Amino acid sequence: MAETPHSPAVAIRDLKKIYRTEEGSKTALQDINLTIEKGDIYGIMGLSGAGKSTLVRCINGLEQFDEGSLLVNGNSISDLKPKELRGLRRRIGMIFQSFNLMPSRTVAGNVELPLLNTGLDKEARAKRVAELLELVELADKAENYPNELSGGQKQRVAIARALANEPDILLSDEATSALDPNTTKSILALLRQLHDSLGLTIVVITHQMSVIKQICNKVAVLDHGTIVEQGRVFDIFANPQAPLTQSFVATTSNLDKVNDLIAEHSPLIDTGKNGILLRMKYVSKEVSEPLVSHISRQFNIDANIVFGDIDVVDGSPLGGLVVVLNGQRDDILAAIDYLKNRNIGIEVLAS
Amino acid sequence: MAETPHSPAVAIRDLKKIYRTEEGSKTALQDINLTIEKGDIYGIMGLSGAGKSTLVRCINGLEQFDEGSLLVNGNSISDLKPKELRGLRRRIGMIFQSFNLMPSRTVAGNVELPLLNTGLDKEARAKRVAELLELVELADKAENYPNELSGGQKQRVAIARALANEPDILLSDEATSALDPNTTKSILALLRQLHDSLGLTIVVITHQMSVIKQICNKVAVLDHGTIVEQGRVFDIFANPQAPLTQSFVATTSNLDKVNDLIAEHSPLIDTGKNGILLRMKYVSKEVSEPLVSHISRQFNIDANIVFGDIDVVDGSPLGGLVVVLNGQRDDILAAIDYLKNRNIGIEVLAS
Amino acid sequence: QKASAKNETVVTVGVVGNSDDLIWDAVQKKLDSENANIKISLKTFQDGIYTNQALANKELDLTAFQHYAFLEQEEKEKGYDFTVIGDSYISPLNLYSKKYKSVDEFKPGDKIAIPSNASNTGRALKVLDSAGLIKLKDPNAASPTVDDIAENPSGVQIELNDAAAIINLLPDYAGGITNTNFIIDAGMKTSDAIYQVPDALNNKAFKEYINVIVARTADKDNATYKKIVDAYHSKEVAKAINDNYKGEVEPAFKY
Amino acid sequence: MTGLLSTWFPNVVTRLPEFFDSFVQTLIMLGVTGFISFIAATFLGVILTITQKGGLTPNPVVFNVIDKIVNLFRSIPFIILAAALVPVTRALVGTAIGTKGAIFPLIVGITPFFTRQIQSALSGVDPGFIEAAVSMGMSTPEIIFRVYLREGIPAIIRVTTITMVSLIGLTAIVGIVGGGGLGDFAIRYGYQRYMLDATYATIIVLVLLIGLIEFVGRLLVEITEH
Amino acid sequence: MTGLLSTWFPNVVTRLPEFFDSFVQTLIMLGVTGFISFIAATFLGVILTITQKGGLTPNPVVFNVIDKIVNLFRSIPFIILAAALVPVTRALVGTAIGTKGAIFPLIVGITPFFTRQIQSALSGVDPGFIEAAVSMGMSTPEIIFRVYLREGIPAIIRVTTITMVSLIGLTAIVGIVGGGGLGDFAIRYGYQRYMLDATYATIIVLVLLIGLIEFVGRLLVEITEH
Ligand SMILES: Nc1ncnc2c1ncn2[C@@H]1O[C@H](COP(=O)(O)OP(=O)(O)OP(=O)(O)O)[C@@H](O)[C@H]1O
Ligand SMILES: Nc1ncnc2c1ncn2[C@@H]1O[C@H](COP(=O)(O)OP(=O)(O)OP(=O)(O)O)[C@@H](O)[C@H]1O
Ligand SMILES: [Mg+2]
Ligand SMILES: [Mg+2]
Repeated sequence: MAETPHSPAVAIRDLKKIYRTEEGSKTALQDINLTIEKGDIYGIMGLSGAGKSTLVRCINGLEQFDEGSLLVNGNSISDLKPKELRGLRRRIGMIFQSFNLMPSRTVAGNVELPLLNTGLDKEARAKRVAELLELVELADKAENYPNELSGGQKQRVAIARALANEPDILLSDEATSALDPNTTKSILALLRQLHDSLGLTIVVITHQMSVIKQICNKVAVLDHGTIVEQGRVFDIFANPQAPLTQSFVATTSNLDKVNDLIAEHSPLIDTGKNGILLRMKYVSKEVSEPLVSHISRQFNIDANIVFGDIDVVDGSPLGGLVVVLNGQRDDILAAIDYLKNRNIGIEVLAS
Repeated sequence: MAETPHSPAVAIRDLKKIYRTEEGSKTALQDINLTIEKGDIYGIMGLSGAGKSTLVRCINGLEQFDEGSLLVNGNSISDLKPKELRGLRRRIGMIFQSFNLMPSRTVAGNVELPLLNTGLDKEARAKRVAELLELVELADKAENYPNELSGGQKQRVAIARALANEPDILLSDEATSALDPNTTKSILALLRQLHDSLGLTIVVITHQMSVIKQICNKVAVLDHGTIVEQGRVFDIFANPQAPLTQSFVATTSNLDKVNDLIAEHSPLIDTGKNGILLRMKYVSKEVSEPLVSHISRQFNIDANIVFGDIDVVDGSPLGGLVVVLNGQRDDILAAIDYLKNRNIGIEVLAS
Repeated sequence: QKASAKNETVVTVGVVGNSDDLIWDAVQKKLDSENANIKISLKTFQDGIYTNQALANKELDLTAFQHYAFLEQEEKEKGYDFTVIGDSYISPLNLYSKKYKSVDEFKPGDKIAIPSNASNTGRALKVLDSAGLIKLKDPNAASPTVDDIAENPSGVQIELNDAAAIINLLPDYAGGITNTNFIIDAGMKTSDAIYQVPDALNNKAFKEYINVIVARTADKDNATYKKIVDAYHSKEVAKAINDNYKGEVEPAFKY
Repeated sequence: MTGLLSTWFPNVVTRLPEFFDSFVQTLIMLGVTGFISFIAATFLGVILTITQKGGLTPNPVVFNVIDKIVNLFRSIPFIILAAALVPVTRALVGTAIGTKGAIFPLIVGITPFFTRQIQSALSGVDPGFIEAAVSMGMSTPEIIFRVYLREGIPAIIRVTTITMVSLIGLTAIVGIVGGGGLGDFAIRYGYQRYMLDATYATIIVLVLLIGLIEFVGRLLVEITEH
Repeated sequence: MTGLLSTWFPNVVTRLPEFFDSFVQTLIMLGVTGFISFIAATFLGVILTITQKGGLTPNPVVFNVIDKIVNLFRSIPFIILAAALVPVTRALVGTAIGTKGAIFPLIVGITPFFTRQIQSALSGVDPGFIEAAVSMGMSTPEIIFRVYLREGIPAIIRVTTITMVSLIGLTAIVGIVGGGGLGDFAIRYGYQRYMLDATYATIIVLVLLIGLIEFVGRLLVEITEH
């Protein structure tokens, strides 16, 4: 296996995958073009059945594809001999949604499993297992069996196991969707830390937008087997293009809830005589100014924040506010112009 | 079965539940006191293994308890004769996380199942099934089998089935945790609509804080088999008391992410010479004023919003902002005093 | 015994195995030639015990598979009330071997297989006694068992086996005793035997091994059955027995 | 064709009507025994399933009695069982011989095995389905018929196929009571009279029959499985 | 005690050494046959599992050949099979009689059934475990030993228990071709010579033996299941 030092972790070109069953064939993936650079944390999202699992399963050769090419670390997965493929798989860790821990083995036994037949002797393996369990903070559970662990603990064992062979790439298929918010948070923190300290490339399938926001730097959106959108997380959240992505992003922000208040004629958004109800959004990465303060002072208006959702993604503020602007009508219009000039997306909802 | 018209939907007093297994006994619930009024949408949250499922399973008598009392519509569950218990169960719909749709029956057949043996004739049943499928927008899938449906569609069938007998109470055990954000949103909207139009009482187990926020009016937090906190959703989100609740609430807001920025010495939160980094939070239901505008004008300071998370829960704004205040040091301090007087929670993070 | 459509009297005869099929064909032919209006219906069993049970239970009219010894033992054990209404033939039970040419060659420890059903076990023991390989307490007693062996001068080991299996297993034993019908079916001859009881038909110890046609005592004088026995005791049937068993089996009746 | 047949299966060809009768007897034994023991085994299997620990209506006494009886009968070699049952058979059906007399011992012989198979088929019904049914307010008989038996259909068909194959083995043994059937045919001619072609012909027909049973079973499973 | 025994089981008490020998023969047949056919069935079961459609290394040819052979042997009534195997048995172990000669036909008779049982036990191993193993870069033999066989242990023990009970039934049949054992004892004395107590004594011992096998089986399952 040749590895060009500067080849991307995963390079997919015109990939097509068809499932052939007795009832007919089903195109699960089509025209997939995707490059995952070393060190990326790449999110993959999409509706159920979009082909997310199929895509990652192609990456480590669990599934064969019909057309196109798929290079991992510069090696074409479909051209490898079985032995080489096994060698490559050792360098790709995979975390399954259902953990797939072996119930007959202890926590330590599960983590040791990928280390058997790698040439390491018993002692070296034990040492590595201990390190890994330390890393996922489960050293005290080494001798427990999987069914004695909580969901989050099982998840950590699965992570430790996936890391056992010091892989270059970690694939995670809906690994946190069934966990409580605390556990999810600590596992994401762990993944982030592994990425930062070991330089891991991570591919994360998830339907939780918060997961993408928290740890990914890039994201691809799958719909019916094709990639409808891909790019940097900030760009996708700030300017989703595909309708599917837009609806996904909409669910992450509470700014759309104002529509419910409008429907209910809530007093919270009463615009009074001159007031205007406004949604303002960050759409470019450069803006970081005290905008509300500026317009309040400069145009002598009151900006009452009804909904706020401003987050820092990839080092830049992202999101927006829903505000009721009150003051002289001319001043308000001037303020809106001012904001538009500062590259803020403005939408007048009611006046 | 006597039903007092003003009895609460569910009244639990000093409930205790012990699982007795060969390895010993395990107290799953203890000192549970909980009243769910008719028309409530009651959220139940807690870590994995806290006893959430056990609690709702006690409500419809799927699980027996050891001590205390549990009244549903004024009837003591543990004193009912089998036949009465079956009658009561028909008035409690349950949605399981795993849907539990019968694979051998069509969508219509699944929804019809609870209607068999209720005295309705074939035609009346068909009519009711059609209505229900209309309600969950699945009329076109009536003759499909469950394994031909997407996750969200299965979920809707499960809801239709749970509603078939026009129950008074709907129990939902982690019904949306494995669904994509769009599907989750539409299912929550459906539940909300059923609540509003049919006056249903709904009990929702979930580990998704967003679900609680979006549809519940009350919530109870379970930890190791006891209720550590319960009350109105707004109060719990605004002023969580138990450490567990606090950590849950913290994950819902991005205001805490500022700590990461502080650790990274991000330029976004650079306070300059005089600036102060501040976290301000709504802690009471009354506040709805253009606070940022006021302080900007009144004290002549700039308030740059770094993180924003303002939501409307139960008709009142909830959440807060992380801002960098810049201006004269005296003015800033005066502004802080002003905010404190407006009943805003203030936390100075850096200066 | 039922009346059939053609106004024939149907007589159900229980037999074990299918070795006698041709003999009964001859009996039927004989009856037909006499216009007796009797139809013999054979009911085949794998095992004699059930056959006798079925006769006692009136599920059969006659049986024709056993010899006196087996009949007596069954009557003793089960209290059946049967009567012999005619002898059929005597089928020799001989000692065969693939290993030895004569009885003298048996060595202590050699295994000899004998049939496992009780009456043939007894008969085989008598054959061994007659051959001088063992000594029975009373060679003339009915149906002796292995417990009745008084002495074992040759030191052979006796093993009980399904009669039909013995021929197949002969290479594994030093010797084996089994019924002649199996010998014929296996394409062997009684002359292949290394020991044959001399003049068995008149030997006191072996008289009880003449095969018989049996009815329930209540029906012993039944005219139809008598006709069947008469037809059996005919020259034609004697010939059929000879043909069927290639002359290895002796008809036990005068014709 | 007949030429080839009589070269290869000389003894069968001359006994073709009997061979055919034996085949019909086998079918009758399989059909009648299969049908009756299916009902008995389903009944017992359901009782065992619902009365077991953690079942729908746990009842240790009923469970243990049936469980132990099933084990007892499974322990008795069939040939001995068949002999011991003769008086009972005669009392019940009037005769202990022939195809008619063979059926009762066959039922007693196969039902314990069948019961265990049905039990394992029912244990494959997702407990979640049962819980859903309970929470709908269904009564125990409703749950048995509308959930256990209905959702268990593919598995029940699968184990019934397996059981029918085992039953063919028993019909061969039951030949000793004059039950007839192909196994008996093979034993009487192939085993007792060393006519190897009778054995081969029997084996061929039985293999085809089993293949047919498995094919029908698989077909039914596919039809009933969604 | 002996008093009671000789009142209730007169014929057994007088043949106690023979009864005991028969018991030992049964144990030997069960032990040796069980061991060898366990290995054979596990081997065949593994091959069927991995070569089936959707298996680890799908191979329709290998799968179909083994699958059809297993069916063929399952179709042959055991008594006929045992008789037909005599020459092969003799060629292989030097004798076709006695306990030694009984073992080969028993192995051939039980292995197809055992194979199907092992196959169904292995099909219970979560495919997710196999996928996890594949994604770790394990080779096929590693997956067989470290995942299939290891995670299948409880189910394998369970089906082995079932198979041993069926095997006891076969040892009774093989008794008639000189295999000995308790079933043969019961047939020779209880059935052929109407000594009912011999039958009862045999049944009691077999029930106890089966109870013991099932007990040990359950114990092993509990030990190996977490
Ligand atoms: N083995 C298979 N045979 C046939 N079709 C399959 C197979 N596996 C998946 N599919 C189909 O391929 C499509 C993509 O499946 P995939 O599992 O990749 O979706 P997914 O995006 O991971 O969905 P989910 O979010 O529900 O896990 C689906 O329509 C699915 O029905
Ligand atoms: N049948 C049972 N026997 C013994 N213990 C049980 C049983 N069911 C649940 N438990 C235990 O009772 C406790 C509460 O379980 P429960 O299923 O109610 O938790 P939960 O809050 O619903 O968790 P999750 O979020 O994982 O569904 C757990 O510790 C669990 O191990
Ligand atoms: Mg998937
Ligand atoms: Mg739960």
